[in-house]
Amino acid sequence: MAANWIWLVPALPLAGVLVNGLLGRRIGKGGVSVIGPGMVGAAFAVSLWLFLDLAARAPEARTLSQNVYTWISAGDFRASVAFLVDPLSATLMLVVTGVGFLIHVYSVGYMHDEDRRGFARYFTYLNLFTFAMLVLVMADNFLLLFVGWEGVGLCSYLLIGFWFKDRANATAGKKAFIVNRIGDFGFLLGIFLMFGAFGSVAFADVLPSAATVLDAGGPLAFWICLFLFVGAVGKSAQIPLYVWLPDAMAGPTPVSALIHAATMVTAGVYMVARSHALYDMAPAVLAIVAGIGAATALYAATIGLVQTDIKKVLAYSTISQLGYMFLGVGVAAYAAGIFHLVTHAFFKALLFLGAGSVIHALHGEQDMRRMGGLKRALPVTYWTMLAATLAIAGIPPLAGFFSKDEILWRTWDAGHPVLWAIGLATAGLTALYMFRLFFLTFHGSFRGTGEQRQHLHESPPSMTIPLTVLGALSVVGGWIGIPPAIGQTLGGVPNAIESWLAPVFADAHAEGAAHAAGEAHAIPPMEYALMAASIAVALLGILAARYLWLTRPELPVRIGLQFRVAATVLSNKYYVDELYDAIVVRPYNALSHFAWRVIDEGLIDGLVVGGTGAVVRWQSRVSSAWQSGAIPTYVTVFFGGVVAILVYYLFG
Amino acid sequence: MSEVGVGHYLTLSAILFTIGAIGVLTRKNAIIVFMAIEIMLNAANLAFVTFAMSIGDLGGLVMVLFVIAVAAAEAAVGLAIIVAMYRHRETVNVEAFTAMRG
Amino acid sequence: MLTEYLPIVFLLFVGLVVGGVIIVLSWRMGPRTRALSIGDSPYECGLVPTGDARSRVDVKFYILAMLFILFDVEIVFLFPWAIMFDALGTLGILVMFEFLVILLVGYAYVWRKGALEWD
Amino acid sequence: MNPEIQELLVAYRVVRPALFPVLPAAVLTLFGLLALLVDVFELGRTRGPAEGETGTPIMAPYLALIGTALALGCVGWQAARLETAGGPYFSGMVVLDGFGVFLSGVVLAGTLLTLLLTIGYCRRHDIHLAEYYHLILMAAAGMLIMVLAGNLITIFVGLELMSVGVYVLTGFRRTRLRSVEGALKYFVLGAFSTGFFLYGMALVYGAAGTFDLAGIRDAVSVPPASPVLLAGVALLIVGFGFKVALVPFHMWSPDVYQGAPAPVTAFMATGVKTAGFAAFVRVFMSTFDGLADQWIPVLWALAVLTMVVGNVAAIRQDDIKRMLAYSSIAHAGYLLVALIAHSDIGTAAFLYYMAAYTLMTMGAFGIVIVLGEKGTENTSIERDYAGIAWRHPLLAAAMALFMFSLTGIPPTAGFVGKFAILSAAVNSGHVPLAVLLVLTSVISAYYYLKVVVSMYMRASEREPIRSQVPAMAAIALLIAVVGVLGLGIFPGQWVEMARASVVAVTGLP
Repeated sequence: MAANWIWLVPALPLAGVLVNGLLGRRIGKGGVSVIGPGMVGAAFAVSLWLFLDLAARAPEARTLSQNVYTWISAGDFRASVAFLVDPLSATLMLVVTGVGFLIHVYSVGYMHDEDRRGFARYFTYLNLFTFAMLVLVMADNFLLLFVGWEGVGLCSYLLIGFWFKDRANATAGKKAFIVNRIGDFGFLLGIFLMFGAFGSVAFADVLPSAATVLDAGGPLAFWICLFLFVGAVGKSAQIPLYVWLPDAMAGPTPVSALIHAATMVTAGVYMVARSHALYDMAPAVLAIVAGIGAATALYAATIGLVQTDIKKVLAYSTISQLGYMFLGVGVAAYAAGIFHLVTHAFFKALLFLGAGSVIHALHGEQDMRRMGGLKRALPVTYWTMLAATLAIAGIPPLAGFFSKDEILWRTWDAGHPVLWAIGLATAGLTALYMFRLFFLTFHGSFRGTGEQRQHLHESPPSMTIPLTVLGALSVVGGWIGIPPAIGQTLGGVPNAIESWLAPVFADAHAEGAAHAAGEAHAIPPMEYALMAASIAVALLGILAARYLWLTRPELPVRIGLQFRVAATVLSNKYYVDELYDAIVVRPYNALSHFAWRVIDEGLIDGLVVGGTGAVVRWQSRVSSAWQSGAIPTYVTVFFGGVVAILVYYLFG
Repeated sequence: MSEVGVGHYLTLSAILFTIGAIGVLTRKNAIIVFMAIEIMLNAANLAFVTFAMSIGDLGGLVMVLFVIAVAAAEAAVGLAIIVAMYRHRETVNVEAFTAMRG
Repeated sequence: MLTEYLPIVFLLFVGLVVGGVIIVLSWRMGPRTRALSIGDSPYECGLVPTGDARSRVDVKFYILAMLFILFDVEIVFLFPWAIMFDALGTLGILVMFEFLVILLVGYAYVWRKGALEWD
Repeated sequence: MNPEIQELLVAYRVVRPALFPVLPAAVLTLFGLLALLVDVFELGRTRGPAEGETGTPIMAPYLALIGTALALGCVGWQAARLETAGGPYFSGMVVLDGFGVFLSGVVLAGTLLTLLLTIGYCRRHDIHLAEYYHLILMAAAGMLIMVLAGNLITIFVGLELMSVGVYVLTGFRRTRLRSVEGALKYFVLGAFSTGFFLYGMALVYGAAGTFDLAGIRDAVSVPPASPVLLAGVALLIVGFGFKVALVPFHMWSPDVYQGAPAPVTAFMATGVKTAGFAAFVRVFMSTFDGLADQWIPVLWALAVLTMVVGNVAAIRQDDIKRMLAYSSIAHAGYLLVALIAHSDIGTAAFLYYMAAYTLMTMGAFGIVIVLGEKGTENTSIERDYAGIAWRHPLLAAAMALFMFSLTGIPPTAGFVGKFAILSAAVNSGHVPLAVLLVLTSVISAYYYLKVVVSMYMRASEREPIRSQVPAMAAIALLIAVVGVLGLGIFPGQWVEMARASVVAVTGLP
């Protein structure tokens, strides 16, 4: 029976943790490079087996579960270490172990300069992360999910600060951890409220009875869902708790790929999708989810446009794409959100790994202003990055197109034209900033030092093979979710992922369920129109990027400089450009800079994160001012306490 | 009112206790502070005895024996600590000892 | 019957409050007198001490005095037993024996540490 | 047979069953006295290097260890025989119930770990006095008496036995100003609080007519409560509040924790707190059960203050002992929430948390102790803990684990404990308190993390700490690590045990 072997999936990476952690220095870098990726690979194999086992069953029977042991049992309260494998978690397991395996392999090449100890430590953390992430997606109750949730946060923190000689890294790690604690605070409260309402935290008890226990739109449903969403906002870096993610780029690049792009940050999306039965009872919260998702998507994209650090661009891009996913689940298109999660895992991991390859070739250079023309030196990186960039830009038939378009269409279909418009604008921006990155890095002329030019080299096979595999996935990965609008014209290609996930989301909106099941359904012509619009916008973005950063590379630079009006009027040729600058580019750049410098760094970072810290520190000073060290003060405070209590009792 | 009753003893006890507590609050000399604490303990003893006699229960008297013994032990320890303090700072002013604060 | 004692509780309370308030006020509002003020002098009432207050008495005296208090006070437990000696019987003897053994350990400690030697 | 001997035998038969509940305390006392005697007669002591210099006590530490281990064994025996245990013992002065036995185990575990850590510490810092071990054992005996007390007199005697011992231990390094200053502060405030505590007892005695906890419960169960009784309850809250360091009766604890020798600090943070809370919970959960409406609001306010002040003030600290002092204040606030829940679930959560808290605090202090060097304890988080992870990877990893557990991150004991308290609070309808608990835990992440950040992510700018971990300290740390993880990952049977243990408290005779 497959169900008896579920525990193997998390246990294998855990075994990796133990071996690498305890014996890492003894078995050497060779041993660690086998154990670290090998355990994750084995977990992938088991996951695949479980997936096939599920797929062989009837759709209603696609649930496996295994109770390992009862973790906490206190009175009515029970929480088990129990795993649940259903279509949703199986999908996530494949992503976590599959993409995780590739990134582990890549890391062997990327981290080869580390000494024995650092190498073992790195893989210990990476294995531990994989274990925690698997616990998160396989948990059969909210509390165990929370355990994984905290675990991945912890590993993220450890890995961000991996190169801890650098003080900035340590601060970044701490920031990530503390911002996440704020989110966790919400999550935990949500779990408590849920326990109060349902008397259980197991998915099997809570989710099916959500409709009977909670009033649709009632306050209880509202607060439970809102608190859970606060947790998701923290973990998935949405407004206003996204500030930690750009800073988290201080960690090694494969870590950014695995944790801060492909898996951990999507945990919030998974959690909302997993508890969709609750969210369906709280339409107001769903609206908030969609609104925050759309706002984050647009906002982060605008910031991404003016970043010069290659990883920072990708970080803001990740925030933006996560916004898309929340937009998807926010309009109750859960399957679409998960679909985008999957494709995003492919192409964003690839983008990060590609960026890592570039950084590796340039010996740590991350500033795109000192790159350029790397196409020839790094052919594999170039072509795979091209695939990923096209995929994220939403060019058919690559992966990103299908998932993004599905979200946009479902947003429109659910009656949110404004959110749709924001999503569309973001799609254009995405193409723009991603191709900016692409052109600045690979095209044009090399702008680095002569020494760097000498040492340019393609990465070793351990790095290029994962790139290639992910490149292939970025191309074909979207085909698992071909919408009926296209599928029917192609001769009845089904929307595989929606029907696969249908049993999980079956009790979502009836209309959605019918949609998901892929039943013959009149395709509104509007869908084609919207699809065309998003392709057009993406192409426009690419062309604009090409014009701005390839054809006229001096232009964006000059935009930032003080402009001499007289000189520009002289040239007719520049006249159009000027107009364009004045009307579009300059205000836009100003806005982007405003968003980045003022809102991001000043308001959110300074005021929310720093301000909270300042208030707490001030409080701390006040509290310890009483602690004067002198006994009379202590006696007086003590006495004040006595008097206060007596006053309460005798006069209260 | 000519008879001295329970109320009188308790009043005396309360007054003693207050004197002791205020002594702790106002005095700076560690030894006097300590003496004030002893006054508080003895005020409690007086209350124990009074209640014991008015209730007709021996428990209060037993308690007093324990309090006396404990107070003696505390006195020994307390004086030793004060002497040790004096060796460091040549003073027994309780305000003089603020090496640790915050 | 307890309400009869209510005034006492209030007395206790009012005494604590009035005293406390005055102290807090004077502590907060009054001038700061640091260490080594008049509050440290042997006679705070203003009597000028004659001679050196620190004329040393041998510390052994204090040790002996403290030891005397300790062992002396333990006698309080012997009095009730002595009064009820007959009624408590053998069990009483046993318990009191155990009590004395512990005291004896203390005594042995004091003796071996040399606290009883005057030189 | 000689009639006298026969009489003795009869007396023995009377005494023997009564001894059963106090057996662990008796064993501790016996070994404590033995340790003192053996040393004072210069048995089992090395000769000093020169004439007139003292040598090192050899036997005293082992006698103390053996005594504690035996006492722990006795507690195990008590636990096994709990169901058949009769009573009342000593006319109800002592009660033997699951609650008491569980906490006896916690206290003794803390004592054992303290001793294991102390031995290396004393060697390193040249403390060659057997009195140290004697005092720890006597204080532990006092704690056990408090934990099993069924009478206010017993509580008082246990409390004082414990306190007097700890006053001396605090000032044990008498050549160091801070140690003595800590002792003075602890002593003055402790004696002051004893005054209030005693007066409170007197008032309760006057209102109820007895010191017996069960008797008081019967006497006060008839409303309305008289002002005399309420004033007594108020003063008892003050007395207990001082011992467990609740705000605003906490002012002594940062200074005392910082000044005391590190193992003594650990002992105070765990043993004293456990014993204080044991009596606190027993008195308020059982004796003043009927007055719950009267004391819950006061404790509620104290819990809020304690959690906020403890956590907030900890942020500024650089001295790790002081930081842990504030942290232990904060934890007292969490434990108080369990008491406020005023339910069986709450009491079970309290028991579980007490065990978890003892292990993780002991562990954290254990690391502090082994990182000390001769002459200095190395307690600056910024300076001394920077870059520890390089030189002492295992110690740093263990410390990180304890810090995470204190923060309440799964899967550690601290998380399960906090979770149990939270669910008890929510169950009893104290949602605002639960929210505050979570919120202040978020704040606490900041300062616990500061230690981890310093260890792992700062370069050391001082001479590397040369510290060998003594074998016994290593054992203690291993116990703490295994305990923290074990209680976190497999809490099942412990939670079960805690639940089983509370039945007797609320249904006190």
